[in-house]
Amino acid sequence: MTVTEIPTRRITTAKAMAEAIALEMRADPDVFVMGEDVGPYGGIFGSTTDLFDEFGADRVIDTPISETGFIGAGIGAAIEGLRPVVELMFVDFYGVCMDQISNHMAKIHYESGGAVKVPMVLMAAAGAGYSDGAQHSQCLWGTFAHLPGIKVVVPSNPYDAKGLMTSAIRDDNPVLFLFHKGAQGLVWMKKNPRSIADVPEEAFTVAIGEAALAREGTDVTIVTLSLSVQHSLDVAEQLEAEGISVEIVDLRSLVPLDRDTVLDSVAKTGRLLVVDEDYESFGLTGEIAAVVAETDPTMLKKPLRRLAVPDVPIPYARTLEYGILPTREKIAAAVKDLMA
Amino acid sequence: MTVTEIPTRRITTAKAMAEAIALEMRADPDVFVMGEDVGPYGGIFGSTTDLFDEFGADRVIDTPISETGFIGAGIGAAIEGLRPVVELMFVDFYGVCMDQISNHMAKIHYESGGAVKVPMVLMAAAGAGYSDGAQHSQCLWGTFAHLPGIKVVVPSNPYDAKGLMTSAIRDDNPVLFLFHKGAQGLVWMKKNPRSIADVPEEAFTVAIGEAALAREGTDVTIVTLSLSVQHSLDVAEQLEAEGISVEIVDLRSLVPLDRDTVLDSVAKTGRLLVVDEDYESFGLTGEIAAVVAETDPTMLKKPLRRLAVPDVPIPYARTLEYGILPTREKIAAAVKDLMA
Amino acid sequence: MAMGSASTVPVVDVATAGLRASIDPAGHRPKEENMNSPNRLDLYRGMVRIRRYESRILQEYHADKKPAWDIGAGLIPGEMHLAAGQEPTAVGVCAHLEKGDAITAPHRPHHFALAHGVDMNAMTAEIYGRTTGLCRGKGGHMHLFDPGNHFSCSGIIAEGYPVACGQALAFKRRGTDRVAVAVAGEGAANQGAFHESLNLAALWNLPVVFVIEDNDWAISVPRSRSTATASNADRAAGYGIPGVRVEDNEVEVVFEAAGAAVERARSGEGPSLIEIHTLRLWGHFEGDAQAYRGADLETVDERDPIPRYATALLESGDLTEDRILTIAAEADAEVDAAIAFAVDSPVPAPEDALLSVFA
Amino acid sequence: MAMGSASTVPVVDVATAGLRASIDPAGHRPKEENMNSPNRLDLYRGMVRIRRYESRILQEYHADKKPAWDIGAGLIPGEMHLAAGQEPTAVGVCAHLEKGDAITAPHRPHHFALAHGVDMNAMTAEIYGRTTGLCRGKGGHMHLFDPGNHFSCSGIIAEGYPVACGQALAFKRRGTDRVAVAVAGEGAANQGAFHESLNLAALWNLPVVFVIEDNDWAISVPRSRSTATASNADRAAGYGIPGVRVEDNEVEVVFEAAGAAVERARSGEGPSLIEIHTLRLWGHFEGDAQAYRGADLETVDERDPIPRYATALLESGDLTEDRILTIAAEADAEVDAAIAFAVDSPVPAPEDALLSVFA
Ligand SMILES: Cc1ncc(C[n+]2csc(CCOP(=O)(O)OP(=O)(O)O)c2C)c(N)n1
Ligand SMILES: Cc1ncc(C[n+]2csc(CCOP(=O)(O)OP(=O)(O)O)c2C)c(N)n1
Ligand SMILES: [Mg+2]
Ligand SMILES: [Mg+2]
Repeated sequence: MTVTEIPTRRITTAKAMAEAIALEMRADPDVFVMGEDVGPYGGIFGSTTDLFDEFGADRVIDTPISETGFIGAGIGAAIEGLRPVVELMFVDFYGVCMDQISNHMAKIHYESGGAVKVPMVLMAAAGAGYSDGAQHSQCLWGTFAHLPGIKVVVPSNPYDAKGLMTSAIRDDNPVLFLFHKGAQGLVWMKKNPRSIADVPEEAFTVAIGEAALAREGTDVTIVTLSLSVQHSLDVAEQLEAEGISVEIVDLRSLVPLDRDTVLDSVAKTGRLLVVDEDYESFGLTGEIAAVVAETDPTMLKKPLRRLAVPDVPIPYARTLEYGILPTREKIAAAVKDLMA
Repeated sequence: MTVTEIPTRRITTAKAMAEAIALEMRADPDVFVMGEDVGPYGGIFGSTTDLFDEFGADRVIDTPISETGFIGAGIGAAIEGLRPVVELMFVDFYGVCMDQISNHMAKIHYESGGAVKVPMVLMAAAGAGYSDGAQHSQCLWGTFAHLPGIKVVVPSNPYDAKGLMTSAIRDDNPVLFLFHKGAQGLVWMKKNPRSIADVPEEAFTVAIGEAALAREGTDVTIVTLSLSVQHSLDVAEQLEAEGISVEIVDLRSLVPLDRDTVLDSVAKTGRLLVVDEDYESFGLTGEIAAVVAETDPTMLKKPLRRLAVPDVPIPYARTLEYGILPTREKIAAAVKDLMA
Repeated sequence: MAMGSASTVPVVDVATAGLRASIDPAGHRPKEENMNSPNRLDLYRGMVRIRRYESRILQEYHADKKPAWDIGAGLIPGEMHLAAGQEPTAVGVCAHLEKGDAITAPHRPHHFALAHGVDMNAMTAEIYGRTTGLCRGKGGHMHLFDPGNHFSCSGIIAEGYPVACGQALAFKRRGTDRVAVAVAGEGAANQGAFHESLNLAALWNLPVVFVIEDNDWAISVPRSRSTATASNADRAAGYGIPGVRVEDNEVEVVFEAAGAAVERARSGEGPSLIEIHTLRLWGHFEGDAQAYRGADLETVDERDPIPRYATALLESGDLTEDRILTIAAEADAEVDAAIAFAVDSPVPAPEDALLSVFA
Repeated sequence: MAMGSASTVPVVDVATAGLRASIDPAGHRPKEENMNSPNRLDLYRGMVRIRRYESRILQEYHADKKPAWDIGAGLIPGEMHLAAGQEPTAVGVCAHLEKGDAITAPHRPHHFALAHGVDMNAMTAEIYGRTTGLCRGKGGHMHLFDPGNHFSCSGIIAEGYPVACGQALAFKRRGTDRVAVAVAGEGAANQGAFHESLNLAALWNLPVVFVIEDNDWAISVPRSRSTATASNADRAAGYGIPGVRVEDNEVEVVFEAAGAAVERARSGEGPSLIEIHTLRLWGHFEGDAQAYRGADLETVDERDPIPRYATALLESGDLTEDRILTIAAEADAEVDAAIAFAVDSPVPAPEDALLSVFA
């Protein structure tokens, strides 16, 4: 996936996000950042690292804990032609500001019959795995993807994070950029080596709405996204030794959804496992099932498998939490089941 | 569906809801009602008609327009053992209070390891069809059904409305009771005669989590809920004349979801149409697809069909709105497609 | 009403107020004039124009919903929140605004839209759900968007407040002296967004004027059962910004209070709050029987601000009986034309519903 | 700090305060005693108990996260917000509470939990994620639920405020004289839920005491960049309720202010707001390097309220050096036992995660 002619260095996903924002801020004075602790702190999960030093308090703005207030202010600024990048610290906090997100950010363009644009990025941390409990560990991308009017992107690695952030800032639509804390490459959190990778120094884009074939294979398709891509890649390497060839579709975007890449892969393998760290029911796993079942259910040699959080809030204790997360072990077991 | 030994009369869905609440209030002093305009006004969509006159301002409480405040207060009261019935006037307003709903009402029982109960009903009006625009016409049941910890019920007729409301009030869990404005039987809104029906006078329950076979048939299964059940029944009657036998599953509850009734019907007919007035992607239609595809995709003689709002906000003008709603015409066309 | 006493604002000396011609159809005037004495004829004309508009919409809205009243039927379907009685608020505030200033209005938006220069034809066509509408029929009466006039509204209580803060932030960042006006009802002042917006605007010294239209009611809930203070001006102090309550539903009093607030915002001194005690002449929405309203309803007509202002202007010599008729006729002609434009405009094709989800 | 001046509260005359024994482990005392002069030794003991607890959790939390610090590793995983420095708030307020009164605490809850009588063993086991924990390991440090003590907390800013209103509503409906205390930080006072709750409680005359712990910081954001007023007591006026700002982080001053507020609530006179200017002795959460804190950090130790109180009590003769040691030793013993209880308790089985979604 890396563009080899361009100078790259190994950086974390967090750094890749911050770098994309910095490049766009240099190029366009209308881009600015708002959110809690995005200033000197650099974002609780590193998404705005060093931006304050370069751009100052006027373009990297710490806000009060007033998410309705400052997300609404982002919308108002976007309406007037600025390009705000607004951080909601944890996606779990959506509930205090969901009206601005779903009734305003998402709908103004449509309601205005196309007359008003809302070119805004809303970024938020997602995901579990470090015992942060039921209110700080959710993914919730299914919730947002259900609501028309918001593009939703969820990178799994530093390259895509930079490319998708650049695309998001340049997009004339509201884009929700969800990043998994466990894939940020933070020094203070357990991480997969895949959270640090080669990324070009200069600006580049990854198209919103295009899935990536993270790995080619012939026996089983795993459709997934975010940190679960990293786990799935690990599992695929391990299962290769056992003679199972796994293909991995990294969705990267949920809205728009790249149905073709999913369908092509399932048509090839005939076996589908959807891995999702969001809640199982009424979410991503169902949507992927529908894409297949409304196209051609006979593509499936076996019933598809869903591996997601089994409709329970995220529990605190490590044993409980890993009891419900889509771990490598569970992914491997599900793939083997599909091959049985 | 009516219990014939018991005296019944024909009443509207709205009246059935209010009656269920009144009966529970008479039986249990801990039941009380809160919300905007639930008092003398009787609820904008009639769900609390006459309650104020009988029970007074102390048990039927008009609130300020502070949904986070009063839904949170409902939760606090429920924690202390009261049984509040709280109205959110339109489900579209969830965004101003979603934190209380999804991070508190839904999670407290689980987070507390079962130590704390939240016996509360949250009722809200849903649905489109009368040009109320993008912020007052949504269904959004898929949004809530995605989040663990809330039971979600959505009646399609007066009998179920009364029975489900009674069950909801008696349930020790938070229950979200969504009612379609167009199925309330209001005098000031166009209605299907099915919104007025025989209902027993006394208290009775409809079990939460049990779908109803609203109509038996052999050719095609329509899985649906709420106002779309009424449309589907009309279509089924019409198509019977054309020799197509339609079976209709009225889900009634989304959480818990009655998978068996869905699967039994699809196993019988082999043809599945899911009709939903909520947004198409990442919602109910996907979930039903997954239930089938993870059980046995070979049940489907043809690819399943989804008929839902095609991922656009609800537009205002009548032509536009009916352009995206699941009307009788579109249901009939989809059934015929499945039979072709 | 709850505890406390309302702030009072001195009524301007009407005798010294001169007459000047307006410079654009909305009544916007050059900045240097705005803050001074009002153009009384313009104020009167602006109110009459709104009232004729609302009255006519009222009539058209109900006209084809007979005999069985159906909210979704007729040429104008859906909820309809009319602002009759609240004209002094919109006209008094907007007289200080210039083209380029922003307004976010709530579910009851027509008076502010008209007073701020939103095109009556395009607005009416939107209310009729036509392709020539401001939003090509997608928005409707609660969702009027006119980016040229920086006008928008939202049907969600108080949620226009944060958006106005953002517009003000943009104006400030760009170094302009534009001002954003955020409008909501007294019921809305108990919504969280109100609080967050006032704090944000105060903290960042944004050029916002927060307007609360206190019409005593939030649908069926009287202010005394929604609000723990008699004046939201008291709340402004909690954010260190000026707050004023205008007790009289008189356009010149509103004009005076708004002038100070707009001037403050425009000159970079930051936000203010104005609560105006106004009057909901009709139901919350059309179809509202107002049974809950009791005795309050009996005196409603007496409190109508427009005849009262006419009487005052007749007495002061600023207006003549003839002029009253001309002004009404001019307004009616404009409204007639707008309705005709709407009715004659095409209805959108169903498949257009799929357009404009994304830019 | 922004504009305005803070309210002051007279310091109680420490010389006249007597010593009394506490009647339950949490230090709750019979109502008739609560509102009078404080039991100074109890106050001191309560603060030391909390401090020893937080210090020990600090130590245990970091102990097994070496050499590579990993937030999810070790016997205590996850975020950890400790309340060292804020003991006067919890102890001063809870000294007035009785068993049956409710508290909703925020993400930083230990001091209020301990001061309100939550069992230290069960609480510690919860923090360790054990089956013997308050929530059987499902909740964790930000989600401690103890229905017996009507204690709960939430990790979402300010969202405990509405829940406390509901508990107060239940107390009132049932005709009891129970009181609900809602606690949040100064950062939280800019969240919409704060505003809605104050209005609701004032409107319905609910027995709530709203407590704001102003520790100058909301993670890295100083109060001056979050709050447009120097005192949230100013905001109370916007709801017609008493608001007081306690400028000193001294337990007896807090005790005095809280006494009036609790008494008011208990006697049916309605809610009040108390903002206490307290001190965040450590980082926002463990692992916070506090680089943003600058000079403020240098004087932190001098401002520690516990040694200061000890000195005062030594001077007044209420405390001796010996007693200081005994009190610390008693606290340590209790904490040791709680940690041992937690560590010795079983870890939940993974499949138990599926239990308790519904009752
Ligand atoms: C968040 C939210 N809650 C409730 C409503 C329903 N609603 C629409 S208008 C209204 C009353 C508004 O009262 P007020 O703010 O005083 O404005 P007025 O209608 O009197 O102009 C209510 C409750 C809404 N639109 N949004
Ligand atoms: C709605 C919401 N927004 C943001 C956060 C993240 N957050 C947790 S604690 C905190 C700072 C809280 O500051 P304050 O209220 O002053 O309490 P303190 O931590 O100082 O005790 C923030 C922003 C949250 N938990 N909930
Ligand atoms: Mg009002
Ligand atoms: Mg703080």
